[in-house]
Parts: sequence; C-alpha cells; structure tokens
Amino acid sequence: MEPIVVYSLVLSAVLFTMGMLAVLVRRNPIIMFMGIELMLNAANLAFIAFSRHLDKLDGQVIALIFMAVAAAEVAIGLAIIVSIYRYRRDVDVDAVNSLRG
Amino acid sequence: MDYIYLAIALPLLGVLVNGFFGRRMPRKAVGTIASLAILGSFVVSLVAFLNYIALEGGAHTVMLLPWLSLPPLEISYGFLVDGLSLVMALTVSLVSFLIHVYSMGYMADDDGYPRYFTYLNLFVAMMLTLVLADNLVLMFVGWEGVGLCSYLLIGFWYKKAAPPAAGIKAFIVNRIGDFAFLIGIFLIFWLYGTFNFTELRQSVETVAFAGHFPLTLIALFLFGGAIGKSAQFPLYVWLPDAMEGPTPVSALIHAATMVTAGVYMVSRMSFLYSMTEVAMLVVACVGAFTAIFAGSIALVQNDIKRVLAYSTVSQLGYMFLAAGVGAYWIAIFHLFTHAFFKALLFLASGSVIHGMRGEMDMRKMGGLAKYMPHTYWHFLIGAMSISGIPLLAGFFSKDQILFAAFTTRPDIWPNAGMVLWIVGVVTALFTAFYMFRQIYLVFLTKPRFDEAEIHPHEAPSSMVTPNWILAIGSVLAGYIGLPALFAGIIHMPNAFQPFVSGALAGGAHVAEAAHGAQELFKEVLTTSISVVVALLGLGLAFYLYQVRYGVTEKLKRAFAAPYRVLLNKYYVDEFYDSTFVQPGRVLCEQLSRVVDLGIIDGVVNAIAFVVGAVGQVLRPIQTGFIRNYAWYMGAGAILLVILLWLGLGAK
Amino acid sequence: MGVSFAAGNILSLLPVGVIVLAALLLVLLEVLWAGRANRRLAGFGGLAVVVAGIAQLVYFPLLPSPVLGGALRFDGFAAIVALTVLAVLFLTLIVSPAHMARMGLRGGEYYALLFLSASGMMLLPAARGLVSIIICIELLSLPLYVLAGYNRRLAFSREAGFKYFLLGAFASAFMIYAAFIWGTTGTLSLGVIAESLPSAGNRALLLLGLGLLLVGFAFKAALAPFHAWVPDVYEGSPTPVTGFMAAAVKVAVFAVFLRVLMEGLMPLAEFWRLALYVLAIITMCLGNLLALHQMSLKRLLAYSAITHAGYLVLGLIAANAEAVSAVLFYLIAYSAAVIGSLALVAAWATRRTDDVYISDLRGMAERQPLAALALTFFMLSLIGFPITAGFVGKVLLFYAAYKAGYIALLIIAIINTMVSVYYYLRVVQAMYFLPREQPEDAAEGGLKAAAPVSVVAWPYLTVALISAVAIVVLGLVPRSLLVWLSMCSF
Amino acid sequence: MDALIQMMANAPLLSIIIFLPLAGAIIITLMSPAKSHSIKWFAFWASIATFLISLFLLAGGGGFEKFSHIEQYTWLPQIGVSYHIGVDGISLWLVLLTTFLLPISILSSFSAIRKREKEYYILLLLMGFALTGTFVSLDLFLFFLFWESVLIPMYLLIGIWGSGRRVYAATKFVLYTVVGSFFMLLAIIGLYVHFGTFDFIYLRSHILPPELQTWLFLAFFLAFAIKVPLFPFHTWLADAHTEAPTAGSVLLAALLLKMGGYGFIRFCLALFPDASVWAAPWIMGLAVISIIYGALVCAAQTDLKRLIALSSVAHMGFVMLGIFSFANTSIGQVGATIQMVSHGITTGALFLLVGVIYERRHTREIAQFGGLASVMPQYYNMFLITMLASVGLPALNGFVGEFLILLGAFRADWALGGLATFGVVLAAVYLLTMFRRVFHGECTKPENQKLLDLNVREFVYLVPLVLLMLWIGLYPKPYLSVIKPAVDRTVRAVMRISSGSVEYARSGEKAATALAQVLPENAPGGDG
Repeated sequence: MEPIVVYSLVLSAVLFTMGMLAVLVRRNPIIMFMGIELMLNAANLAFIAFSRHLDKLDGQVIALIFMAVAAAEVAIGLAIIVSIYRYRRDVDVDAVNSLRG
Repeated sequence: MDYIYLAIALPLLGVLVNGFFGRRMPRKAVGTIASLAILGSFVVSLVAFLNYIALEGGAHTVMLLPWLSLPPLEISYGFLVDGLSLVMALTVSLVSFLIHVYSMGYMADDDGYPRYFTYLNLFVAMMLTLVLADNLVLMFVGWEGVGLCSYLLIGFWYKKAAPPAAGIKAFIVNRIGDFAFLIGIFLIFWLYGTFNFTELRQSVETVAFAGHFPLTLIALFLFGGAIGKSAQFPLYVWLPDAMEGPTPVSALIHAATMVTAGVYMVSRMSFLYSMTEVAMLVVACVGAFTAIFAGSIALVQNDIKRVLAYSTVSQLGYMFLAAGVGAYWIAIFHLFTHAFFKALLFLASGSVIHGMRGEMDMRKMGGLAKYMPHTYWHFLIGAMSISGIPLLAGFFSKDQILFAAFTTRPDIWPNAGMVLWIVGVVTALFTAFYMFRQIYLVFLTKPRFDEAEIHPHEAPSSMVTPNWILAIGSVLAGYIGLPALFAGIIHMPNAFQPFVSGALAGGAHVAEAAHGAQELFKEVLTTSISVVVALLGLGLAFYLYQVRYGVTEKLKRAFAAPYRVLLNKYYVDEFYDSTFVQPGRVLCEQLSRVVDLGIIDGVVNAIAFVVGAVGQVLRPIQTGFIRNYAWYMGAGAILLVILLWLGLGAK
Repeated sequence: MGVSFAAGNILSLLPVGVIVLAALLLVLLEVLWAGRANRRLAGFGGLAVVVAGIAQLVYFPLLPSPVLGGALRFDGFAAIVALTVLAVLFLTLIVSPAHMARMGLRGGEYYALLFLSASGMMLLPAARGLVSIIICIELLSLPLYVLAGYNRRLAFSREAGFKYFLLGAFASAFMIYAAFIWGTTGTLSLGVIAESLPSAGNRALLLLGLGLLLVGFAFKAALAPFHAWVPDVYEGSPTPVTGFMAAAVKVAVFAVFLRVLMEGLMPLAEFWRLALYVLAIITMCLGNLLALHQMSLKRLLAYSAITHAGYLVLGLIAANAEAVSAVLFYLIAYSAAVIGSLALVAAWATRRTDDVYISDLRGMAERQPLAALALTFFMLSLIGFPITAGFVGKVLLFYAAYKAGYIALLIIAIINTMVSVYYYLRVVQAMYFLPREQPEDAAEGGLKAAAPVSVVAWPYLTVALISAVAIVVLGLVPRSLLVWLSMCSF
Repeated sequence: MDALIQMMANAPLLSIIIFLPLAGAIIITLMSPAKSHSIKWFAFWASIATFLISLFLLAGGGGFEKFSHIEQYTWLPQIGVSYHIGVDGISLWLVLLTTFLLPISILSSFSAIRKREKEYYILLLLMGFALTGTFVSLDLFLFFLFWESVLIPMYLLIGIWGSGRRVYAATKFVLYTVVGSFFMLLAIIGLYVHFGTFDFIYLRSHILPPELQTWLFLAFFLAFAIKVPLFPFHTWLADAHTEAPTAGSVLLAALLLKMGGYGFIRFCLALFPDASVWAAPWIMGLAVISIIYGALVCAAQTDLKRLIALSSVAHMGFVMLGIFSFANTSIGQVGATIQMVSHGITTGALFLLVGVIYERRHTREIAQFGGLASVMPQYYNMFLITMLASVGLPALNGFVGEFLILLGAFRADWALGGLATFGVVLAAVYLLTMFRRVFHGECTKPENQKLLDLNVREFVYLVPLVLLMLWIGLYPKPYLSVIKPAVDRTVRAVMRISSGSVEYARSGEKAATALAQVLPENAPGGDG
C-alpha cells in the first residue's frame, strides 16, 4: 500500500471520528449535521484513496455520487431544522424530547 | 335358580317407583310397595334355597351381562348361588322385610317417608348384590353401595347437625378401609388374573402360593376393607356415631346386615385366608381385641343405642375371631343368629325410644316393663340370647366360637388359642353384664322420669309383630347349627355347617375335633365355663342394679379414672381428631394458602411481575434525547464490529 | 460491463417509471389544483398505483432481467416486494385524504413524497450494487424524513421528523463507510463481492466495513441498539405515514438486507451470523419488554415493529432457501396487520395527538364491533395465532430457522412471543372486557348518554377490512401466495 | 332409516360436524342483536343438529381401531399440510361428548346470559367448532390450528361474561396456555424439519431416535400438561373455571382439559414412544401428586366453583396416571380414555348445577348456603347423584375409569398406584363435606328459604347427563369396546418400540423403516 493511500485512509478515519464526536457531543443541530457531513466526506476520501490503491476509477465516481447524495441530505436537513427553528426559536437538541419512554 | 337376580331387581324396582312417585303416593302405598319388594326378594331367595337343596349342593353361577370387559379383565354381572350366599340372602331379605314392616310404624309421622323407603330398598338391593356377587368387583359395587345407603340413612334427618356429620364420618372411615380393599383387589388381579370367586379359588388352590408373602399381603389388605366395613379396631369409630340414624336403620344396617359384610367377605375368601397363617392370626387377634375393647366401653355407656352399638362392634369381633381361627362356618353362624337378636334388641330399643318420645338416655328411664310389656319381653329375649344364656340362639353360636378358639393351635403362636379364648370369655362376661345392666336400667328399676310429664306407651302392632318374629328367631335360630355336644344329645344334626361349608375352606379340624373323647371333654368344659360366665354377668348386674341399687355411684367415684376412660371410649375419637382430622384440616388450608396461592401461583405471578418490572425499568433508556440515541448507535456500531472481529479471532 | 438496453429489460422499469412519473405529476397537479385537493390527488395517485401494479403484473419478471448495466436487476423477488409496496401505498392513499382533512393539512407535496419514497422501495430489492442500494435507501428515506414531520402544527410530528432525519443521516454516514469493503475486494456489486471475498486482503478492515454497512441496515430495519428512533418517529408521524413506514419500509429494507447477506456476503456468513444473532436477541427482548407498558397504540405498534424485526432476523441468519419465502411471507403478513391497525388508529385518533391510547379503546367492541373485530384479528396476527397470516408467517420463519439449526435462538423467540401475547391482548381486553369510561352516566340515560359515538369513516374501515380479510385469507389459504413466493426465490 | 344411514355414511360426516357450528355462528352474525330469542334458539337447534348428525358416526358400524371417516384434502402442499381428519376409538367419544355438551351449555345459558347475547352464542358455537376439530385432526398443523383456536373464544367468554376477577382470569388462562402451546409449535416444526410432513399417520410410523424424541416430547408435554392440568401447572385452572360463566366452565372442565389428555394419548405416546416410557415414572409421580394435592387443596376451598374446579386437578391426575402406566396391558390407558369422557360428564354437570344456584343467588360462597335439601329437593337429588359420580362410587361413571386406571397403574408401579388409590378416600372427604355444608342442616338464611327448585329447562339439560352417568357406570361395554382396540394399538406400538425391536428413522431423512411389525397396514398417508 502506497504511503499516500495509508495517509489518506488515516485522515479519513480521523475525519470520520471527528464527525461522529460532533454528533455525539454537540447540542446544536447544525453542528451535528456538519459532523454528519464530515463523516460522509471521510468516506468519500476513503473511496478516493482506495481508488488510487486499486488503480480503479470507480472509487472517484462513487465519491461523486455520494457527494450528490450528501447535497440532497443537506437540502432536506436544513429545511427540517429551519422548520423546527420557526416554531421554537432555539435549536438545542436536548430540548426536544417530548417523545420518549 | 336362574332368576336369582330378581332378588336384587325387585328392591331396585321399589327404588324407582318410590323414588319417582313416592311423594305423590299415599304413605301406606309407599311402605307397602317397599315391603312387598323385599318380601319378593325373600321369596326369590327362598325358592332359590329350596331349589339348591333339591339340587344337592349344586353351587352355580348366573351370568347376566358383561360389565367391564377388557381382556384379560372380565368382570360381569354374575351371581354366585351357593350355600353361603343363600344363607346371607335369606338372612338379609328376611330381616330386611321385618324391619321394613317395623319402619312403616316407626317412621309413620316422618316427613321423609318416601325417601326413607327409597333408601332402604336401595340398601337391600346393594346388600344382596354384595352377597350374591360372583366376583370381587361386583361385590365391591355392593360394598360401596351399602356404604352409600348407610351414609344416606345415617344422615337421614339432615336438618339436624349431628346426623349428616355422622354420615360423612361413616362414609370416609369406610373409604379408608376400601382403600385397602381396593389394593387387595389390584394385587389379586395381577397375581391371579381374575376376580371371579370360583376361578380365583381354583387358581389359589392349584397354584398354591401357600404362605407366600403376596398372599398374606392380599389377605391383609382385603381384611383392611373388612375392618372398615365391619367396624373393627381401629376403624370402628364410625359405628357408634351411626346411631344418629333412625333406629330401624341401626337395626338393619348397623347391626344385622351391612356391618357383617366384612365377615362375609373373609368367609367368601376363606380359601385364600386359610393359605396364610399370619393373616389368619391377625384377623383373629383384631377380632378378639375389638370384642373385648368394645365390650368394655359398652359397660358404662348411658345411651340406650350406644350400648347396643358397642355391643355390635364387640359381637363382630367375635365373628372375626371365629373366622381367624378357621371356623368360618361358625362365623357365619354367629352372623346369622346375631342378625336376629341384635335386630331384635335395636328394634326393641326403638320401641322404647318411640314410647319415650325420643328419649335415649337410660338414666332417664326405668320401670318401663309395666308400660311396654311386649317390648320388655323382646328386649329380654334378645339380651338373653346375646349373653349366651343356655339354649338360646346366641348361646350356641358364641359357645362354638369360644370352643373353636380354645382348640386352635397356629404354628407361629401355639398358645394363641388359649389367649383368644380367655379374651373371648372375658368379653362374654362383659356382654352379659352390660346387657342386663341395660335391662335393669330401662325396664326394671324405679322410673327416673317424670311420670306426669311422659306417658310411655307400647308400640303399635306394626312394630310389635315383627319383633315377635325376630324374638322367635333369636330363640330358635341356634338349633339349625347345634354344636356336636348338643346335636348328639337331642339328635338334631348340624344342618348349617354342611350347608355353608361347600363355599368355605378349612374348618375341617373343628368338625373332626368333636369326635375324640378328649375333645368332647374340652367342649363340655368350655361350654360350662361359658354358661357360668354368662350367669356371672347376669348376677353382677342383678346385684349392682337391683339388690344394691345406687351402689354404682360409689363405684364410679371409687374407680374414677378407669370409669372416665371407659365413659370417654378410651379417648380414641379425641385421638383421631387431634392426630388426623385437625392436622389434616390445617394441612389442607396451608397447602391451599401457602403452597397453591403462595408458592405456585406466587412464582407465576412473580415471573409476570419481574418481566413487567424489567419492562418498566428499561423504559427510561428511551430518553427521547437524540444524542442518547446517537450514542446507542455509536456503541452499537462498536459492538457490531467487535462481534464481527470475534468471529475472526475464533478462527 | 456490457451496457444492455434491450427492450424487454427496459420494460421491467415501467412500474417504477410510472410511480416516479406520478410523483412528478403530483407536484405539478398540486399546483394546478391549488387548495385542498387531497381527494383528487389521492385519486390520481391511486390510479397511478393501479397502473403501476398492472404493469408490474404484466411484465412480471419471471427470469431475472438486468437493466442499466446490471446496476439493477429485476426478478420475481423484487417484483413481489414492489407489489407489496404498491399495495401498502394504495392502502395509505385510501386513508390519507380523510386523515389529512381531519388534521387540517394540505395535500401539497405529501403525495409526491409518498410516491418518491415508494419508488425508492421498489428499486431497492432490484439493486445489485452496494452503491445503488445506498442510493435507493436514501431515495426512500429522504421523503420520509419530511413526511414524518409533515404535521408541522403538532410538536410531536416536528420532533419525529427532526429525530428521524438526524439519526437517519447519521446511520447513512456509517453505511457509506462500506468503502472498506470496496477497498478490500475491489467491487461493490453483489454477485462479484461473493466471488472475491474469499481472496480479500485485509480481513479486519473488511469486517470493519461490513460492520459499518450493517449499522446502516440495522438502523433501517430497527434492530436494537439502532432502534431508538422507531418509537418516537412512529408515534410522532402522521398516522398514515406511520403505517406506510411501518409496512413498506420494513418490507423493502428486509428484502434488500436478506439479498445482500445471501447474495453478496455469504462467504462471510460465519461472521455476520454471530453479530446478527446477538442483535436479534437484544432486539426481540428489548422490543417486547418496552412494549409491555405502553399506553399509546402507535408507540405499542412501534415496539412491536422492533420485536418483529428481531424475529425476522431469524430468517436472515438462517439464510437458506426456506428463509427467503418465509421472510417475504412474514413481511406481507406483518404489513397487512400493521397497516390495518394504523388505519384504525387514524380513524380513532384525536386531532390533538394524532394518536389513540389503549384506554380510549374501552368498550369499543360495543361501539364499533366490526372495527374492534378487525383490530382483534390484527393483534392475533401479530401474536401469530392460527387462522391468521401471522401464524403461517411464524411457522415458515421458525421452520427456516429450525432447519438451519438455530434452536436456542428459536426458543428465545418463542419466549418473547409469549410475552408479547400480554400486550397485544391488552388491546383486545380494553375493547371487549372493560366498560367505557363513564358507564354510570350512560346507564342513567339523559343527555350525557348521547356522547358522540365515533363512527369509523369508510376509508379507514375499508382499509381495515381489506387488511383483515387479507390476514384471514393468507392465514387459511396461503397456498397461491406460497407458490408465487417459492417461484420468486433467488 | 337405512337409506339415511347409508347416505350419512357416504357424507363427509366429520367435516359436517366440524363446520356446522361454524356455519351456525356465521348465520348468527347476520342476525340482529335485538332478536335474542331467535338467536338463542337458533344456536340451540344448530348444536342439536350437530349432535344428531354426530350420532351417525356410530351408525357406520365396524370397529374404531383404525381411523375411520377419514377425509384428506391437500391444503398447503408447499409445506406438506393437508386437511386430514379422522376418528378412532380414542377420539370418538370425545367428539360425541363435544357435540353433546354444546347444546347443553347453550341451553344452560338461556337465562344466565343477559348481555351481548349474540356474541355469546357465536362464541359458544365457535368453541364447538374448534374443539371438534382438535379431536379429529390427523395433521399436526391442522391440530395446532384448532388447538389454538379454542383459546380465543374461551378468552372472550371468560373476559366478557365472567364474574369478579374475570380479566385477570382470562389473561392468566391465555398466557398459561400459550406458554405450552408455542413450545409445542416449535416441536411440531421440529418434526416437520425431520420428516417433511405434518401428517400424523405418516409420523407415527416413523419414529425419531430416542435422544431427539426427548426434547420434542418435553415441548409437547409442557403444552399438554398445562392444559390437563398437571401439578404444578394447574393454577390457571382455578381462576379460569371460577370466573367463567357457567357454560364456559362446563366447556373448560369437560372439554378443554380433555385436549391435554387427548394430546398425550394421541400424540405423545404415538410420536415419542421412547420418551414417553422414559418420562412415565416422573409423570406418574406428578399425577399422583396432582391427585393427592388437588384433593387436599379442594378440602380448604370456600368457593363452590373453585372447589369443583380444583377437583379437576385430582380427577385429571387419574387420567394422567392411566395414560402413563405402561405395563403389558392397556388397561390404564383405556381407563384414562373413559375417565376423560366420564369426567367431562360429571364435572360438566357439577358446574351446571352450581350455575343453577349461582343464577338464583349470585354467590358461590359455600357459607352462604346450607339446608338447601329441604328447599330444593329435586336439585338436591341431581346434585347428590352427580357428586357421588365424582366421588367415584361404583355403578356410576366415575368408578369405571378410576378403577381401570388404578388397576393399570398398580401394575406399572405398585407404590404410586397405591398412593393414588388413597385419592379415592380424599375425594370423599372434600365432596361430602361440601355437600353437607350446602344441603344439610337447617335452612337459616331467609334468602335461601324461597329458592325455586329446578325448572323444566334445567331438568332437560341435567337429566341426560345423569342418565349418562348411570349408563357408563352400569354398562360401559359399548364405550369400552370402541375405545379398547384403538388404545391397544397405540400402547402396543409404544411397548414394541421402546423395547427396542424397531429401527429408528435417521434424523433429517425421510425414514423408510415403517413399523411394519407393529402397524402392518400403516402405509404412509393412508390408514384404514
């Protein structure tokens, strides 16, 4: 495995973990959502790294596709968050737990 | 006689008629139908008897229908006609008929008149089933059937508290005996493969398991049934209580017929008993002990019927004593004579109670001889007969029992005969004493009731007439089975023994015994002692209750402790109550409360509760917080990866 | 990679095409028929569903027909799933207008979103590569996020949409990390993966990728501990959406899950079997235990959905020929019960909560005997009582698992089934045994007795009855469906 | 008449018997709930018609050693399920008992049930449908279907028309039963996995290896033991019987419990002979505990219905004892089979009798009664006979079964047989005591003094039961001669197989080793 592939994979893992931590510890839904985006892009990075490693173009194509998916998610996600914000004027996720038990 | 089952069918018909229409018919008709049905039974038995004599000992079986047929198990409605069953059938139907007639007078004013006669007819049918059955299981049907009738009739006056309780006691104590009886039945089937008496006898005698342990076991278990039904120690306790029933019922069921079923059964199974000395000895010892035990209780009882009840227990003990020493025919003979005089005594006491408006305490009687002379004579004849006053029926039968005991020498305990005889003689003394004590207290001493208040009167003829017939029987019944000694003197051969012996085993040595001169001497000796003892008892009663009337009070004080023990019947009822009944009740309640509702249901409910509680405890994990959920997912992802890697490691 | 656009193949895209086209047209029509055009939109949608259904039946792919260069391959299995989804969609369309009207919601993009989601579900079982699978999952999920929060007026609904979206996106992020699978095997195409797995390089890395992929599936399939969103989302979503989600999503996701495991990952079976084994136990037990004390019928059904997901994993683990038809049958039976129950929930729901509590059901057997009977049948089917489809499904599923030798797991499943009897019967109990809240008033007569008798409107009742009949028919004569399923196995 | 018999012999008799009540139930659903009078009578006549038709089962003549009136239609060929029904000596009387008790329980409800009558009679008819089906199914899948179908109507009967703690009792009833039956389902699936069929006729001639038998046996055991119920699985019974409406108690005691006993003798013995023999001492032990324990617990009851309910524990203990008393004879099993029938009659009658006074006094507390004998003489007589039959008095039906069972059990194990015999004593204790407390003594309570005696309708449904008690007690031959061959066949097979003279099927493969020696005519898929 080329060093650049290894480095990219390590970076990808670090990004993924950071994204995950953002989701787990932050209370602002926008930040959480950013974390998720980070995770998605970490995966994309991994695809590209593997693309280099396997010497196949597929990985880059897949990364592109997933970027499109991520974009769709952003559109939906922001809309939902905004709609919540409209009603509540504050977007602390820990305030949203009327459904439980 | 192929129509012997009519003897059972007729009373059953009476049951149906009176049971369904009794309440809509006039009383006279009910009683008449019931009595006629029994008379029919008697006639059928009599015809069968004559037929049997004409056939010269042709014992035969009448098959009616199969009942339980599961080869190899074959049980049918089959009736065995032989000397033994005919004697029983005749005795039962005759005494029953007389008591039916008596009851028509005695129960004339009772509300439950039709019900009474329905039960009584049912009883006779069942009793005849018992004695005529050709196999053990059908016999058991009759056995339980009479028990049922006994239960129903003891509790006949169900509005009062005591009679139903006494009925239950009788039924349950009997069932304890039946439990043993059933086990005996099961053992027999798996050992011999049949319940039929004839076949059973053949296989027992040919397979010859003599002295074999299972055989002894069978005999003892069957005897367990007899102990219950015939009120022997330790299961006699129900019989005195059974006196709560109407007096004719006491006379019929609890004196003359049903309670002797055990003796009949042992005699019927004599081929089996005579194979096992141990069982025989047990039978004899239980009989002897019961005889003296019950006789001693009877000495001090004050209730007119209770004395007779204990006397019955005691006399039944005699019968088992006879059977236990191998003198089966004498046992049956005593059963036969006892049926007359004990029925007579009960009916006479019934007349007394009737005339005294239900008073049963002898301490409140006295001097009744002048008010009810017939009854006095009846009672006197019965008392003399049972006490063994010479030349009356009871004398001959009891005398032969004592003689048979005297001469028996079982291998395992050679002196048993002597011991049994001594016990028997002492019991005879007791018998004579308590019977004449009763005569004095009831009929001869000064009246101890308010003569202005109560006007004792003689019973109506419907009650007196049957009693006279029974009285005649009590005098003469003994003459058909005279002991060799007397038979020789008056040239009247013993007809009874050969007639029934065909159905019985053993007993041969008794018959032989009479031949030798030494044996004759022994017989004279024992007979004399019996006579002396009987007179002694009579004399003692005369002395205590007539000559020195009132001395008994001093005696009671002088011997306070023994007197109290006897009066309280050795505290056996109290013992049973505190040892079995009360702990049993507590056990049931504890089982129901602690085990059933507490433990078993508790475990079930606890499982349900724990599941529910876990569900409740887990609910907070569903916090509703998104970040918690995300944590679960993160942890889950790690868990998943670890689980996958575990597989890797395992490889 | 020969790209083939043979005519026969392209026709198998027709049903999905109709649905997608319908979705687009619905957007347009919503504008044209401005205002509250719920009924008309639903009617048009229904028509489209019928057309799509007929197309699916006419061009039933008895032989697998690959399209789009093998990224999709339509076969009988996919067709059955598509038909089930269409049926669920149709039933949802019957209920929706009435319910929307009662909740005071505009039709709007609601129908279009339903159709888009359905198109994702229909494509999902036909997808042949992990990429297309992920895209289909996104396609079915994204509209649902919106639909879950569609009733903006209700805080519950908003919360549901919010939660569903955040957690769903989170799960997607994991799933996309299946990159490792590609990295180690060089392919994401199901058939090819299976061939190249045995020679895959770094197994630990491969399994890491597999694990993250499974996270995504487990989330959609509601396996514990990825289940937490289910009760909240089910409870908060508009009831027809809940029904649609509970039935159709489950069908599509489990179908594709089974397919991925059996067609793509069989060489790794020993690994994921263990993992799923553990998840199945946790899921069944947790779902059941949490369901015990639920008061809200929707939430109860949500936990029941989790539990049933646990049972279905039995089929996934068994992964044998029997399991395929068993899982499909079970899904169909489950869908019928759940869509029927939720139709009745919708019927009885109050505007304030869009939900029904078990205590509201008291005395329902006398007020609404037919509906109560139908709900009883749904509950019995969910338990797995005989003469219902649920029973046949359970027998088939247990048979598959037994045959594969998972007897210990079966016993756990059986014990859980027993526990579940309790809470399903609570519903029956409330309807049949317990009197209405104020029986005294009713007995005294007077004006109070004239309390409104909630009449079940025909759309709800129709759906309930269709489902109930389906349950009984499938329970008694599942024969033809079984024939079909056995033909459509892969 | 001959022509009629001929016609019926060719008709699918069993299917008619099963589906006629169902058809009746469906027709009632179409009737207006307001017309309660016609609903009642329709239900009654539908059940009477079923009963009359079921009598034609006897007319066919011939023995019931093998299954007769067989009907087999493929149903779910994919999983080897067929609609396969038939009746033999073991099930014949249970089927007739069902069809016989159904009209009686309907008749007994006429005045007792006042609310939601329509649903009530529908459910009763459904019970008849499901019960008959259970007793004649020859396909395990079908059997399980009917077996579970019994549950729901009974659940509703208890829960809707019950008294007191009816909800608790109904829930307990279902949960208890379900615990067993789902395990049984697992075992049935297990059999299917091994043999690829649910067909009983096939399965009983292809026996699993002993170690596999044990596990499947235990699963079946649990289901049946709970239903019977065997100690310690009996606590559902008291609550369910006590709280159920009268007809529900009758059906529960008379028929539902029989499903357990029937299951043992039909399925456990035939399908798992080695395991049955292996388990026999344990089960006999539990049976004896049930007999003694049940009787003792009865003695402490203060609730009339609860007492009678718990007496079933003791009585069904006898049945279990008989079924598992393996010796070189089938006496115990024959006894158990007839005991099931006679217990159904006796206990059914007892519940009906309790229902009679419950309807008049709305209490079941024994202490609330006393002295009824003088107020209700006819009732007293009926109760007396029934109570004595329950005690096991010879010449009544209870004795026949108990005697045969004990005879068989004593052979198999004298100690347990002997202990069980003691149950005979205990039965007398609690029944007679109860009887005395209800009927004897002075009638002191004013509300008891004007109780009405039995009316014509009550007579009509009680008298047939009493006559049956006498018939079975006095002349059981017609019953036994039908039961014996079929039971014999089962028991012989068990003994042959467990003694090791027959080869076992290998697990998983379709065994070719039919038990040719034991059941020569037993080709797979066809019997008789």
